[in-house]
Amino acid sequence: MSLDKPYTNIPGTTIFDADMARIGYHLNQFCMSLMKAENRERFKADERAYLNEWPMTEEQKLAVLDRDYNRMMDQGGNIYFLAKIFSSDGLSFQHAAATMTGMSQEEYAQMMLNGGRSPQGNRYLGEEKGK
Amino acid sequence: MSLDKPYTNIPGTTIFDADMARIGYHLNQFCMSLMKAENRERFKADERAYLNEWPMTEEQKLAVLDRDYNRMMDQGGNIYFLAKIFSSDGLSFQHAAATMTGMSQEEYAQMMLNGGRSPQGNRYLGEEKGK
Amino acid sequence: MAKITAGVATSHVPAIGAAIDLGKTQEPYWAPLFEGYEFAKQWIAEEKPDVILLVYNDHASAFSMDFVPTFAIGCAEKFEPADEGWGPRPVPTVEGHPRLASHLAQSVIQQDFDLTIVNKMDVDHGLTVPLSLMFGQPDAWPCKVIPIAVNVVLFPPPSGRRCYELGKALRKAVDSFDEDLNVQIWGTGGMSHQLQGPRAGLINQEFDKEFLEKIVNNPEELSRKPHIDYVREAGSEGIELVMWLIMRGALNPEVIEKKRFYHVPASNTAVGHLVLENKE
Amino acid sequence: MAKITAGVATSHVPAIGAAIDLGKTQEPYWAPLFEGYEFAKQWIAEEKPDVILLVYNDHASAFSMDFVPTFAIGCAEKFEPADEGWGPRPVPTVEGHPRLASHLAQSVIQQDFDLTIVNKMDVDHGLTVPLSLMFGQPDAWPCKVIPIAVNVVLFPPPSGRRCYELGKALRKAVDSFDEDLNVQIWGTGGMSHQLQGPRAGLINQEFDKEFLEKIVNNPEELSRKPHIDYVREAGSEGIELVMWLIMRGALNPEVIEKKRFYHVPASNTAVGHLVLENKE
Ligand SMILES: [Fe+3]
Ligand SMILES: [Fe+3]
Repeated sequence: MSLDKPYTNIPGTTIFDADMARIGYHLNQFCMSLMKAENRERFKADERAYLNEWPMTEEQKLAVLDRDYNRMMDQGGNIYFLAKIFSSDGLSFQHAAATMTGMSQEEYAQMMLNGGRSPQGNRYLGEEKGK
Repeated sequence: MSLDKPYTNIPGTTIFDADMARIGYHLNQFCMSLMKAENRERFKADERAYLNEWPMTEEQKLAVLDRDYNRMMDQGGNIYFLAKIFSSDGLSFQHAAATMTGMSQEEYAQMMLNGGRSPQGNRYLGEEKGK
Repeated sequence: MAKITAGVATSHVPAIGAAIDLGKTQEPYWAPLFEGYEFAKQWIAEEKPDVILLVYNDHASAFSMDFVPTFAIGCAEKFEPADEGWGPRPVPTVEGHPRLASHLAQSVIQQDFDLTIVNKMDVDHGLTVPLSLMFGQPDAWPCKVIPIAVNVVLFPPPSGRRCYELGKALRKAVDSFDEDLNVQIWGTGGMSHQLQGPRAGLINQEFDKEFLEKIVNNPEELSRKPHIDYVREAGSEGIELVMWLIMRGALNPEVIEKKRFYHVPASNTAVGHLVLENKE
Repeated sequence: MAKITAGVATSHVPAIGAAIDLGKTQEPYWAPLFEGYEFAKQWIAEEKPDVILLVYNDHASAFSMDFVPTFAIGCAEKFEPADEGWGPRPVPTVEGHPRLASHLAQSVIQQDFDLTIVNKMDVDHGLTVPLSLMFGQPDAWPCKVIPIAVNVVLFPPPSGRRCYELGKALRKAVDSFDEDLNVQIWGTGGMSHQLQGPRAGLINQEFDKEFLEKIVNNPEELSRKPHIDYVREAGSEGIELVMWLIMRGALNPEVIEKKRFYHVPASNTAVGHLVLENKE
């Protein structure tokens, strides 16, 4: 790789760099379109039809339909863009974040009340089991 | 003035700084609109009506209708924006520049063939008569 | 002459905005957080700044992938609250200060900062939540605001050091503006948080508390912290903290700390807040 | 590894583009000008660059007053010729090099240049006229092009020194790209010209010739020339010349001058042109 990526050894974390941005370009631009109320309405009325208006990959479209944020991120989605999807759904950042951790929203909310996820064991791949 | 302007003593020259940009904002944005063929057609069909769609001052509109580029520049127009007007008219930069000097296009073109306007006497206000 | 009299740092979590907009500030979950801002609300009512240089990041609201400025300054007359997917926040239009903003742009570009000038943009929760935290719910914001947007969305953001130096350049620029203005600079975003992936929910209290200490009393050293440390230690969105260094760089080397506040959690995030005054 | 092998400087006058597009290059007015580019056309046919970093200024085509980046880099797959008011020029679509462009952006931002990344823009005569001058009228441009757009429209543009330093940073960035690429950098715009006001038509041959000499053999000194000197001596649009310093900064301190050409007039403008090779 030509681009220096010192951040690839952080567990459970995708850094939105140029390579990810290129993969996710149309997915993210689709997300931006949801900043207009009329687009949100059209999207909600027929999600598949609305997605088909965008030159996204089929995997990206399916990940959106499934509201699978980890898959969207694997395919170049950035969380600040993806926020337009769950905001359109009337859901919170906490809801979306919980779905990405495999926890229920209640478990996740309780973890946050307990002080959040500890950095212990979460800094480097491999020490992941440390916690 | 809060903004430092070392360039105000250059004769016959308007520097497009923040103050000019603020005065000319809508005039210049109108110019940008002429980058679309359909807007050019609407403008040519009824210039006054098209100009009235823009929150420009009456002086700005009159200067456009008169194709008086010096007046447009006095009112915040920038030459790169204003170029969209004479380009829409099918006229060249040389035509527009000539109109700003008070020469005929022939005289102006001849001056350029002779090596252009000399910097002698044209560097500072006051030495203007030097040449 | 214009003068930077004080700096404010605060998180800008969207859920805080929602709590204010929906009248939930007295609920048990939120009350301790808003309590932490009571000092600042009274303080600023007395300070009465004329203009706030509000450093924040756009969260893919004004800037899509089509256009990603590293540093942008808003020179417009006004900025409307953005529609981030649930309609615009019910907050007043933000009024800019075009003359001062243009002066700042001119001055810092001449100090070798390659700013992008923006004359049209909506402002998202990154800018409006701090205003709500500090001013509550007025019919109109009580002062002018100059948005200074920093890219922390697309890697690489500017380094902490570059941000700190931009703060110093802004300070010089304000000092050379010839109108009497009481100017504050706010740094927003952070503290530790990660909104994405299996590591979402990361909170590093030790990191945050050290950051709060160092940005007050040892910003020179703090400004050399590399990007990777923020991301690894404070979460992928913890990188927003570099923006606090712009605020700090614009203040004196020594400042009076009027308030320090730290709270966990607000939704996914640790919340940090400082009020710093320039010593005379 | 990628390598910057050569630099080209040239004016980018729109009337030159029109002369090419309308088949007027052999007319008496234009023939001496195009004659001056014959060397470069043959030279580049042999050099066969893979990618050109094309430094130019947008003339209020891609960027309106809504958005004015000091330095922007185009990271898109392709860029269409802009419609500047008389329809787009009949020239091929410009193909970018997204991987190298992103690498350059990442690298120079980490060297403290506050670039704006652009993924969608049309390119105007400032970029397409140099391509036409060097490559004629092919069905497709023979190499990739990375647009690097510099603000010289709204005061203040970046200083000559800042431009020169950006060139050096771009050089470092290219050197660290791990694909074998023959890269050229072109600086465009200038020479002396003024398109506006009663002083329109200003041509300062003495200034231009000194500039041509110094940018080859004494760029360090030339890079310290202040903005006001360009405007006063070389006309309000003569400031475009600062972009040549980005090209020069990306080359070795000493270069081989393969071609120097100077001609007056092209429409309102003095035309300057250089071909410089990096010494091994
Ligand atoms: Fe944020
Ligand atoms: Fe030009």
